[in-house]
Amino acid sequence: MQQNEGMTLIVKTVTRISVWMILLYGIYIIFHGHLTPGGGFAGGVIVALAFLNVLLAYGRKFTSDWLNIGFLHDLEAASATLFLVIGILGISMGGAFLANFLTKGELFALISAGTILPLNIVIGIKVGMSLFLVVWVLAGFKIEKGD
Amino acid sequence: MPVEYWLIFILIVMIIASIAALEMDDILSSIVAIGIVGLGVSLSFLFLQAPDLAIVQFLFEIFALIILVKAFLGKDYHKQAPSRINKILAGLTIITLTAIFIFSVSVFELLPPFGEPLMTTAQYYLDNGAKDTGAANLVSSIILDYRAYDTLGEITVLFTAILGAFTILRIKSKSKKENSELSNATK
Amino acid sequence: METKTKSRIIVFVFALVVWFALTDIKDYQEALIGIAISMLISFLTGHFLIANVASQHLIKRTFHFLLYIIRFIWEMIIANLEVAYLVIHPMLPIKPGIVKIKTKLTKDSAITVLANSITLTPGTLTVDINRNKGELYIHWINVKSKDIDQATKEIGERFEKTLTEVYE
Amino acid sequence: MIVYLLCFILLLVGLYGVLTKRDLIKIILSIGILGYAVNLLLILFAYRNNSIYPILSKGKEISPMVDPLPQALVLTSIVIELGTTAMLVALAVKLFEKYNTFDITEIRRLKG
Repeated sequence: MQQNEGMTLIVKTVTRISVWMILLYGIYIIFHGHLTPGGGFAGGVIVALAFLNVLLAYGRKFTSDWLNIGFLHDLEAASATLFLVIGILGISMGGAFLANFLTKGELFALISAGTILPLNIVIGIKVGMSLFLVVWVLAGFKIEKGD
Repeated sequence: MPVEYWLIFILIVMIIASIAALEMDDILSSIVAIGIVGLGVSLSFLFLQAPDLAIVQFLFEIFALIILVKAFLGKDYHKQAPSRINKILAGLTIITLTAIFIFSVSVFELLPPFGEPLMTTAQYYLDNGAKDTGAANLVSSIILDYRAYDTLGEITVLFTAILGAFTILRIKSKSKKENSELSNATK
Repeated sequence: METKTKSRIIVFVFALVVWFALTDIKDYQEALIGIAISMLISFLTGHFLIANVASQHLIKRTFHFLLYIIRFIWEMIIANLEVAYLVIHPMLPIKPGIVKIKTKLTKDSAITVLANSITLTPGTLTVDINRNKGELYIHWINVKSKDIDQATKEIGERFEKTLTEVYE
Repeated sequence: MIVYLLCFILLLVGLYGVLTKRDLIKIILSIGILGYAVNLLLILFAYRNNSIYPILSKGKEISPMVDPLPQALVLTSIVIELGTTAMLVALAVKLFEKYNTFDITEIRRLKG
């Protein structure tokens, strides 16, 4: 944490203290998408912003030491496939593509509403990873002065 | 105070902010003004009883701000003085758009008044949504259960857009490649 | 124990507390998923929280931190009155400028708290930090002296003594 | 009715920006304004007087709710807008790298 890349000391220290809170709130929003406002889209953006917080405050080198960027690429591609897998499981078990084949549970419980919860998680991973990676690529893109 | 008056106030602020965003010379001021418009949309969603959308719109605003600042700030940006023909074209466009607005007033008069919706098909979702899917959030039950195909298409579009952005940024421009080859040769 | 492991455990406990504040504690499903998520978060971001271990005892540090908060509120009231006097005065006797002050603090979080305290008190504002030399650049609404030691005495030392007890 | 008209004015402001501005950043911002106006118009059509948000909560009696279907559609649309904005920004940055300007008339002139 000694390199000069990134922002000033104040931003770095506040990021260090607050990044777990942002991540926890994003995951909370994803997991309660079927009970309260929010869901996979909103929670995914919050997760992406938590990672971006570290990227903007500490710079690229620190972030690439912390996260495995190649793995995030794989995760992003895999989540789109997982959505399809859940849809095809719906054909075999519920009779239609993306049918809600899991148990409905009781209203207002966390594990309820069948496939809505897994789909929310898949969408959260998808949205979060892709938005983080876009800014990652944009931040690494340096324009060299043409002549 | 009824919802309608609040919305009129927010919309007027948004129109002023969007005109300011388009006409200001400084690029950072434009981006901040666009932020005002987006937060106005988010606030209107809260007044219109759509908390899901308000959250997503708010986050969208933060994210768009980061992308725009990261991409456009620090580039040497030259403001070109508008030429004569551009001024004439802008004037013509304003006249045409005003004409469109005046003619469209009569179309909007055909609509039902604010607060009495046109669409009634969604009554089924309101009545049976919780029983059919077991989710308390009916918006979530629509996007991921009744209309999950839409979400599948949406994920595909997002995937393609992000992939497109990656590909565009990874392509090395022709001149730069030649330059690097030249510099390698000289080494 | 290694610092990173200690930091991870602290983040795990904090995350669990926040999760139970957000949800219903009596529900066993929420509790199980909360534990799993807290473990994930402490695995991902846990090692950020603590950069270096403090030498003082925890209870002593907490006591000094409470003292610091009282001190800070008192300084804030005084600074508020001073700035209010400057604003009400018809001649507006301000003399804005940027001064450099020194600090003896070495820990990251101590310097951050000092800089934020200086920013929060009206009239002074931290502009930049030179970490290696231990210098802070302050924008001051009414510059009383340009000398580094004198300015340090006026701005920094109010907070620094208590902060040394808390963090060093 | 006046709310609909104001929202339509916002849409026309966005259209004006797309049609007359010469510089790529302003065009991207105008496309954003167009998106905001369309989303807001859809949700305005869905609002019903004296009704609450379409989320059930524990121990609350059933009362009239607003139409959830346009909300679901607009939620999808906002996220797609985010993706397209990222794509447009990437294109603009790439064009700047190649031509060293954001002016579209210049870009048209400097071919190759």
